[in-house]
Amino acid sequence: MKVDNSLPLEYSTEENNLKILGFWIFIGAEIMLFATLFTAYFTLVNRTGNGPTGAEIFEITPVLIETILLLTSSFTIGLGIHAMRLNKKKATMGFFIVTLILGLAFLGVEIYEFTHYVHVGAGLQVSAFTAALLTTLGTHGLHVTLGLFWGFFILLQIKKRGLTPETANKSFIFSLYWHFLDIIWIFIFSFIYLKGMM
Amino acid sequence: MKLKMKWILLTMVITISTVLTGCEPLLVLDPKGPQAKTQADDIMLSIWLMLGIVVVVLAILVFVLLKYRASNQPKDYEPPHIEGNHLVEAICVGIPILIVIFLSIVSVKSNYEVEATPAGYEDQEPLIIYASSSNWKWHFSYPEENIETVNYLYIPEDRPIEFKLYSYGPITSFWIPQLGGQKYAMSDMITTLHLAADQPGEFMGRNANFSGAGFAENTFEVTAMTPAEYQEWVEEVHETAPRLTEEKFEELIEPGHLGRSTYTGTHLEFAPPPEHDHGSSDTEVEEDSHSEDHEKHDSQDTNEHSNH
Amino acid sequence: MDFFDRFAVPHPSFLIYASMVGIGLTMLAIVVGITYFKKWGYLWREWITTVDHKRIGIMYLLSALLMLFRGGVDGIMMRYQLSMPENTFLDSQHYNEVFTTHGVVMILFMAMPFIIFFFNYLVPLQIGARDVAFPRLNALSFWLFFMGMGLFNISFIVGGSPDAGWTSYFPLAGNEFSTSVGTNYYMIAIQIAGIGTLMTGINFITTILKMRAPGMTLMKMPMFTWSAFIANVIIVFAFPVLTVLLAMGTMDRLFGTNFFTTDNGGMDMLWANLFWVWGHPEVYILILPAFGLYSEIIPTFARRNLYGYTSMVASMVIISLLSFFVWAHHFFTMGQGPLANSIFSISTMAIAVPTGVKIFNWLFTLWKGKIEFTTPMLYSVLFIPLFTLGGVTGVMLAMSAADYQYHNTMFLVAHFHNVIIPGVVYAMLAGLTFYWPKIFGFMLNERLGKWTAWTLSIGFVLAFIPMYITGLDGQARRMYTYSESTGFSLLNMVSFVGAAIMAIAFVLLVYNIYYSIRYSPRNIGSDPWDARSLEWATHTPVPEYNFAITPQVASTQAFWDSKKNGHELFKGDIEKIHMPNNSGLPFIMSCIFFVFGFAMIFSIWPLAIITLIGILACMTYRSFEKDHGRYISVEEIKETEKRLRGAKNEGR
Amino acid sequence: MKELFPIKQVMGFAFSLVLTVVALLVYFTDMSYTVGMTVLLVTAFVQAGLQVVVFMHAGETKDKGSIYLNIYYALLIALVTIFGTLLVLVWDM
Repeated sequence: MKVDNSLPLEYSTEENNLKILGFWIFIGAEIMLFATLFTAYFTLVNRTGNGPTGAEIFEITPVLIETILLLTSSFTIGLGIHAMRLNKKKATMGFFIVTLILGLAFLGVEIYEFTHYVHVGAGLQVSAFTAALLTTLGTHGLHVTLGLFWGFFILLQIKKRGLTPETANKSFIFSLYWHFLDIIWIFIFSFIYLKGMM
Repeated sequence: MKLKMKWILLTMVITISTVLTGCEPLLVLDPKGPQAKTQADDIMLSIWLMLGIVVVVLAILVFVLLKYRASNQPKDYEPPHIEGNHLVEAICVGIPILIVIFLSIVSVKSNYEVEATPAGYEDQEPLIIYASSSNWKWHFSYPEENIETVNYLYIPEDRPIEFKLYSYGPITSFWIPQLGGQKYAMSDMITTLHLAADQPGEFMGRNANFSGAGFAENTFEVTAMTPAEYQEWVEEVHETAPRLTEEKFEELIEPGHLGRSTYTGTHLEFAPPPEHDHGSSDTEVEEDSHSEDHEKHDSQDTNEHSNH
Repeated sequence: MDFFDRFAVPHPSFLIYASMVGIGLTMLAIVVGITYFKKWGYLWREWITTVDHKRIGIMYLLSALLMLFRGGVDGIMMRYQLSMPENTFLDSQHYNEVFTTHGVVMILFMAMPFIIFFFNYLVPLQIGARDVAFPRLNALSFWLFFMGMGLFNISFIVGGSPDAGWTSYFPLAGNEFSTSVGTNYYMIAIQIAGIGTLMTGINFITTILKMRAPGMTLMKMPMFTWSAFIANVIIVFAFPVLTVLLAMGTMDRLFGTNFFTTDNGGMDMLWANLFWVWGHPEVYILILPAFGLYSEIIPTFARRNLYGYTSMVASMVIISLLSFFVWAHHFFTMGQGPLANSIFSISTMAIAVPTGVKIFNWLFTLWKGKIEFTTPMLYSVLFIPLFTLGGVTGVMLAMSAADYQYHNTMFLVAHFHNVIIPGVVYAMLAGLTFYWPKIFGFMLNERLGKWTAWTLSIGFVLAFIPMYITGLDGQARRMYTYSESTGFSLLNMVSFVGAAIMAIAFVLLVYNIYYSIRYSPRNIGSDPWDARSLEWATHTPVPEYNFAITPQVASTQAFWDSKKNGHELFKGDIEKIHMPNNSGLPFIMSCIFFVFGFAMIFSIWPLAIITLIGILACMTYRSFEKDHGRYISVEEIKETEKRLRGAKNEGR
Repeated sequence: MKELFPIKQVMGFAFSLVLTVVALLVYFTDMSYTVGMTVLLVTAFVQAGLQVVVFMHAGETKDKGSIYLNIYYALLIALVTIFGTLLVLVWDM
């Protein structure tokens, strides 16, 4: 395999370049996936049936905590990639660990939020609005969960195999994924929560 | 071999055109009301225009095929390399654009026509009829006359009619080809269809949207009559028809097929149509009662289904 | 409902029992046959675990042909049922199942794998690449598609087929009105196949963007590769919509949510809307590669370059955008106002312009050519007028006010068959005939091929043109029966005769394959049609690594240049070639997906959870797996080249 | 230690926090629907762009044309789908 040493590790082979571009295209598909969920949400937002409306169930505190957690984790994974490019294995792993912990905390708050919704009578089966809301949030949450596993496995691989073209490539792609989840959260935060509470 | 095929194709074209223009006119192209007339005119216009395009394409194709087939060319002929020509391509884009612009104008104009009170009847008060479908029947409620019919429709000629469509169950589509195009009837909202008949007659009406096992027979008969005859019918119904009770209506909307029947009173009084906005809070109370109502029907429907 | 009751077919009939026996016996015969000839190992090593784009392509082709016959039988059953008024061949429920499966099978499990077969086989060869960008993902795509297809096809013997139409409009497809598991099959099987297709899209976009031979700029790509690129772009942006939509439908059916139900705020129109947000681009996913194939075949047999290359590319790019702007024309009658209808009416008609440009470009490609009527060319020549007819009726349907009369009628059925059959099916058959010698090393019989094309066309005209007329006469689609008094019977009989003739055409195709396997000469060389693009520049059969030396490209028709203008394609020396290793993981993972899908359909939750964990375990295994592929040594390449060149010289 | 915190990314993070605070004004102050939506649209899209450019390094290779085109295309179709659906199902019903 040809390794081009003038480039950062994650771009150093042809295969790595392919993977990064392929992942960007996957992100394009993910944009459409979430756009469809948003479409469903915006269409159904006022169709609350006998259930509560968004303004009745949304709480600003957990949402704000989630936003800060995810924003910070997006920052730390960015630092992780920066450290990786400086070839600092320990620092890279450190930032990865911080990111995963922040992600886990985010997930914890989200689970609290979901139980809260069910508690106040906004469960999945209550109305079209709650179905669309919980499915949109749930899809994002599911992505975060998968991301946590994925990030954890990459962490193990960096620890075991060091910063090689493969692990660097995986880490970079993981960082793209994680930043993308943050972007989606920004839209959820703005157009589901803030718009709903406006 | 090739010639034979051409003859077969030619005979086919002739057969088709005779059927198209033949003895019995096709329902859609035999309009009995202003809306259907607009649509039939649009259809005929587009058929001629499109036929023109097909003929042009066919002519060019036959010409190049005959002229440039290998057996008509010298053995050593080497076809030239031609990248394209801006003028030719501009024409190939320009003419279709002009056709599309023309058809767009026609289309938009007709859109607004078929969505408004039929042309020529704007000054008249429309007759409002609620047409609701249930598996696999049509219920017609005349709130003005306080009459309800099942699977048949009497309408006065020369009067605009505003159909309010909704469904107890799957999406259906209310269609009387000779009076005008169709529109969906759905369970959670009302759609409006403007029609009018400008002559008396009997017309076929049906549900055009697939709605399950009994879909094929989901038809109704439409009779347009003079206002006097219509008035007579209304009076006759009031004298002879039984009153539509809630129990009777529950029975009627159970899945299955029924013949024609007539009642005084409409189901609109005890089973209000879905004329509300799901979101706004001021209608929430009304909505609640309605949803419960719905649930009752639904559970019955489900039972009925599983019994089958 | 009792647990085991769900597995029983709810509306059994003699036909269904007969097919159960037939399927059982066929499966048994296949298993016994493979065991008898001791081919299990061969099958596993060479096919099931393969990551070679050519072999994966062939497996797509086999699936597509299989499904063509399944869907075709459904179609002819429908035509027979309607050939006479009050016919009792099928009852209403069975008819509903038949047209539902006909639609799903033909679009998703016949046309889609057929075009993906062409993507797989041709794109890497046309751009001079060794394989696709992600060979193993490609294998996973295929196996997921295959398992989705398998899952959908067992529906009619286990639990009952879906019966709500291929569009599955809610609330008809909801639990309230579709009580059997049929629609669960629809939701889950298409979901699994759809994930596979989405990954195909990502794979091919990356391949085309990054793996082109040196010198092949975007505007020097062969037209089929361009069409494949655009179609895959549409796949990547349209299929996520389907993923979400099917997930919501599944939740409504299995978890009691209220997206599309009739109460608690559910909105049936949202299903119709999102279905067509995916469904309309899907149509262009099918038709664009077909256009690409015609753009390869017509220049080859007109012995001329493709006229208006730039405008061909531009029109496809415009179509790829516009295809996402028109979906609402599938439900002009849903009650939205004249404003929305007008917008979608105009955008729909606008698509006719780029499509028209393509038709004219093909016509001008014939101009000043030296036209040879081979079988692929015959299909292309028949395609132009027939497809034009389908296209112009499309413009008619786009006029929304008039559409109130066409909607849900046989006119619409006639229209979309009129674009899909001459557009897609002819292209697939033309492409198959055209590329058959490249793939299998011998030609299909030309005389039989032409007979097939003519028979198919006559059958097509007889089967579908009458529907335009009955549609205008008020025959709604999806009616399982009608009465004598409607007057539909004569034309429906004509339709049935046409369908029967089409069936004969497909029998001829099969006979042609059989005949050619037995009698066709094998010494045809690697370029039997005197063609123009890179896929013909390598040997037949194509070696595993496609090209021993990566070709150098300088124009849109590199191979033609090398033959006629002395362009040197293969410069430099042979070097060792890096190839990916075979892997059983895609197959195993897809098998688990199959079981997962089955568990979901029948709501067997413990099994669903176990299989889900299995899928995640496969992904984890993949993440940790170290696989750097392997090298083919220079000696091995030289030996292969010598062997293949020998075969070629013999033929010349 | 300092080299682990590049100024560009730190500034990016600070800026995204500022944008979040601005978006929060919609909740904490009394704005009209139009103003509120404008604020949300601007902050959300600026912040998304920030992530793509600063953190995801979208423009650092020769593939940047493909990557940006991919995102613009996805964005265009996403917006068409959302607003087209709203037009058909909500606004023009």
